[in-house]
Amino acid sequence: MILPLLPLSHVFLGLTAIAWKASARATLIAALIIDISLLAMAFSPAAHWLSGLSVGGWVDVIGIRLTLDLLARDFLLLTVLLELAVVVYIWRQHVRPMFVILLQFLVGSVIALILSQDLFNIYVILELLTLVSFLLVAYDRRTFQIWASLKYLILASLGMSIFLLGVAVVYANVGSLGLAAIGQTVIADPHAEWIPLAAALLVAGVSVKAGILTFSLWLPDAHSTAPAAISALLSGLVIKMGVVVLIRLAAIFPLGLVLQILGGITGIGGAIYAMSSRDLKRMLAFHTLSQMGYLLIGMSTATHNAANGVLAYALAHGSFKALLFLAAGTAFDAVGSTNIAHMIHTRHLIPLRTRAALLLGTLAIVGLPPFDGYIAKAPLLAAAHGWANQAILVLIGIGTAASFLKLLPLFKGPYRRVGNDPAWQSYVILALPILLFLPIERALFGAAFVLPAMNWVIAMESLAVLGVGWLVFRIHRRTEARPPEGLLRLETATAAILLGFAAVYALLKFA
Amino acid sequence: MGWLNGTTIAMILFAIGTTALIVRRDLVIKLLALGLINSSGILFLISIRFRPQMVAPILPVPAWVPIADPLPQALVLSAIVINFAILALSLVFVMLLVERYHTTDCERIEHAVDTEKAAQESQAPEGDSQASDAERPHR
Amino acid sequence: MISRTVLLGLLPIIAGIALFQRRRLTAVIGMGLFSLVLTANYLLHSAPDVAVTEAAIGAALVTVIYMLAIRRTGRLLVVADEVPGLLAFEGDQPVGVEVDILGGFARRLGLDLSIQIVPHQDVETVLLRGDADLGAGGLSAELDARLHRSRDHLTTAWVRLRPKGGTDLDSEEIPTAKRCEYPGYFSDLIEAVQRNDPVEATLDMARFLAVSRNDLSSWSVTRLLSPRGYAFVAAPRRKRLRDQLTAYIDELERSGLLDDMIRRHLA
Amino acid sequence: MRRPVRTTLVVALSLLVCGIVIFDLAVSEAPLRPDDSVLLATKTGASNLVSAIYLGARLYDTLFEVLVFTVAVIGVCFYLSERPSTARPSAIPESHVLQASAQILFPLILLLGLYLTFFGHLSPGGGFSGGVVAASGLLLCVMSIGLDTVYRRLSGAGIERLEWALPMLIVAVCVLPLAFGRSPLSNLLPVGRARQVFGSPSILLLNILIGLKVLIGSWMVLHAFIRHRGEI
Repeated sequence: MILPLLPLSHVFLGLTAIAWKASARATLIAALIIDISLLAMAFSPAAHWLSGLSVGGWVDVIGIRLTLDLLARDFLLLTVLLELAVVVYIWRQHVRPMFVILLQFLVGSVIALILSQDLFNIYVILELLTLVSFLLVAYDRRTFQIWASLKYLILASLGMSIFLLGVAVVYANVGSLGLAAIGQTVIADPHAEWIPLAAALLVAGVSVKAGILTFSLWLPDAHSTAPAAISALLSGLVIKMGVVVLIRLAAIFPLGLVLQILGGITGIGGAIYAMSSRDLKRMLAFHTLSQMGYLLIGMSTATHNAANGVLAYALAHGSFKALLFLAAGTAFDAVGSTNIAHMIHTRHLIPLRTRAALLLGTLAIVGLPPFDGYIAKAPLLAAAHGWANQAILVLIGIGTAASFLKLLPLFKGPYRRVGNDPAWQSYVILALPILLFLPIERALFGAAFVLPAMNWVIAMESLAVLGVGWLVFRIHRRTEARPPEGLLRLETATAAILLGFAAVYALLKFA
Repeated sequence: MGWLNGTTIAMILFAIGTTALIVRRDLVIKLLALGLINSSGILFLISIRFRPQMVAPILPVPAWVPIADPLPQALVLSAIVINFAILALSLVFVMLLVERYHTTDCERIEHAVDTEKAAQESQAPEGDSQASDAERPHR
Repeated sequence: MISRTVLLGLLPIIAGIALFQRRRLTAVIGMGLFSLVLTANYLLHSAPDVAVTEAAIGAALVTVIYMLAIRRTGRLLVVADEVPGLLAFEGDQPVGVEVDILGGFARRLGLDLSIQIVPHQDVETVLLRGDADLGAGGLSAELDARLHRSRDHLTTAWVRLRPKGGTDLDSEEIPTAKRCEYPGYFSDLIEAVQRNDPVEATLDMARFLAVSRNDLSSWSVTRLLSPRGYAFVAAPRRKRLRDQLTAYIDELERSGLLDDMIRRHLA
Repeated sequence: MRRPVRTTLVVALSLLVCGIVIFDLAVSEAPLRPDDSVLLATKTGASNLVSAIYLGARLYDTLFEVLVFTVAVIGVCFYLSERPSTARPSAIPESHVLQASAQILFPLILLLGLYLTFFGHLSPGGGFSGGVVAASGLLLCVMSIGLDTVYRRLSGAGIERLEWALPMLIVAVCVLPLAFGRSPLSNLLPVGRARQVFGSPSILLLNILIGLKVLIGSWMVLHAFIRHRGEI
């Protein structure tokens, strides 16, 4: 019954802050108090009391339904974690109240989205999310931020109108917008004529927001140019919102093959671009794409463990990617550039804790066994059936390892104390899940879920992938081959969305 | 003329909009095209379950007269406002870009942004001066 | 039924025409008209609420905001390199003979004059790309055949500047110089000469005068034959613009204003 | 790639997408469910079913839509405010004909906006369109008496704070039923007689709040654009 209050409280806080010009810190403290109570509510034993009829008790066909399921809890945890880390990160910085207000709107709409069970509600919230992140990307008003941000808005808006077409097709055939009702209709007649078109429109529309190639060619620019705290939120959290919608859609429509193919393209394409990028933030942004590949492959495998693996990996990726972006931001402040060669050259100027954070994030993202990247990847590897899925996962792993090995010289000496590290507490917050992922997963998904991570075959496989990644890195270092950057231009990205839609449709219709 | 219904026209509008969005280089025209695409989605939603004999969903309506479905109409009201919000914000950003580059030509802006970024990467990172080469060619 | 069909059929026609207009203002007004027709369509689809909202927001507010944001007048976009006396910036203000001519010409056409500085060598490419309307800045050579050259407004000659001690060219080769040649922006050349870098350049008179304010003792200076005229160049498919400009220069000459301008800036 | 080739490809791609949707569009012939709508009308007391859904059953959507609008206003003001404006003495060129007609039209348009807002639950209209229409009335007012005069009367921290406080109030009105033991986003006030102005007080209240909010918001957006006029 009181589920709508969860997002509305953040929204209300944001509006209060802007109307009464509250100071940034007061707003942040209030936001944290709200977050803690949200978490307590969501994970309390009485949580089932929260979900109920549609919002406001209106007629079920027309009204909007919200639920607090496992997926919502998982992402709620991620949201609160990232918000906490970002709040700590910007605590000492001089931020304008506007930043904090937009942050509240962002968190509010994220929470609303993970609860929502209604297609049109999802559309509205995704648009709100687009607008808020659009404003946040260009927060520093540098021209390349403004351009990246505008490109993002144009492409996302095109995607959302494709999504709206999909909503229309669904509504015309189901007569309701609730996901449950749509699911029932699809189960009743899985070969109905409208399903491929509706599914293709919805998937293509939401893929633009979800960081999936070839739909999300705006992502590298937007995520690499935004201020560090924003990049962390966008890559760790906002991009996952598209994934949330995709998970919900995959539960309704038969999307297995499409997700597998998109996952392959996204994962491998992102890794190839990441391998040849020389800027740390840009590489991280491309890796956001490549890690989406894991999630998509997981989604395409319709087993219980794979589904949980997707949730676990989303949580893990959120934590280490945010850690990497925040540390990259501090490193930029210290040495004035995120060019990897330059960073390595001036590594003695980067504060020690920041370097430690970068190291931890690197170890987690390449999937070294005790860290959360590995623990979350293990169930996906175990659940992936068929050589194609296995091959894609292994290739993404190799690409990730090959590109992050570039950072290794950064961690060599000299280790001198330089400057102070203003935001090290935020690293600690994000390091907690990276180091303590096993108990968290156990608590969320049950004991059976963590078994693959204990399997020594999978552990060996991960190590082997790392080894091959090292080889690829050595070979690739000598070549000057770089994938074309022209793909990321506005016109090409627009055409890629349309082409992607046609391809998804063909797959759903004829395969 | 059965084929000339709202959904067909909406999709033709969509095609015109995407063509203009890709082909035209002027950012203002790109935004107009984006608005057209969004409008086409709205027209699609309104007309998809519309039958010619339906009347507006405002009571009282005699029981034997079919009512146009009110739900899509309610949804569309939100969509129109959202489109307005997108337009206003993107126009502001275009204004910021024009102030900097004195052009609305998309290719020129992309070129200028690229050179600016390259200049920033190559310059010694100590000097955090924002002045760059892109400022120069335009007065 | 028929009215609905007609109004629906009108939509793509208006949108197609509006979005492929050259002028932005026409496109904006066209899309405003499109919104009005769309409103009528919503009414005929029994959606009066949507019609009211679309009329208020889509047709009125959006159009008003576009109209407020975009410039009412069009722009006459000129690309040129700086030539002291003809076209150069003093602070933020462009001054020179060509600026005066172009400024008056733009006022006559009701356009804002907008000058963009590019290296002399790039003027031709920019014009051929269609990124500007006119080229200026001491153009005296024959350019690409697709460009339209206006009448001359001033005669000039070419001067060749070479570091002393370099290989001397035969005088036979001199007339093959097709145009002014120097590296990059003209301001870069001036700086190079001031630094005494050994640069080679082929210059027109106005540029040479600007350069010769510096010490030229370490250069050999050759005057090339065949006096030429300075002219403006219009982009491909802007032949009419060229004709208008030629007529305007004729008029200036007849009224004696052209001589005044030249005396003011080049005396 | 050469330009004509590229254009042809783009046109073909657009036509492909458009063709896919046109030729594969299937719509079920299942009848609509008017019973739900009628039930809704009695539950909210609004005879305009669109309003009943917009501010009743799907109020949650509308709330986020109001938020989208608020974010747009925040964004426009935030990004335009810190820049030097094109200082012109009179923002909009006025001719006498325009001035005279604006003076006559202004009250009419304001009246139309009020009507749309107050009768939104009975006839087409509602808070959003009412607010925007009233704001365009204000624009006419700017044309007739000049920006400065209008701005002097309609500016200051009070107006701006109202713009941010109104969505708070709207959220509060939506959540308030919780205080009476009902679920949030349900009807706050009891339903009255059908087809009366006060027949559905909750929707009327929401319409008025939204109308006021949109009026102020659109005015702020318009004002920002007038000050930075003609920059593109």
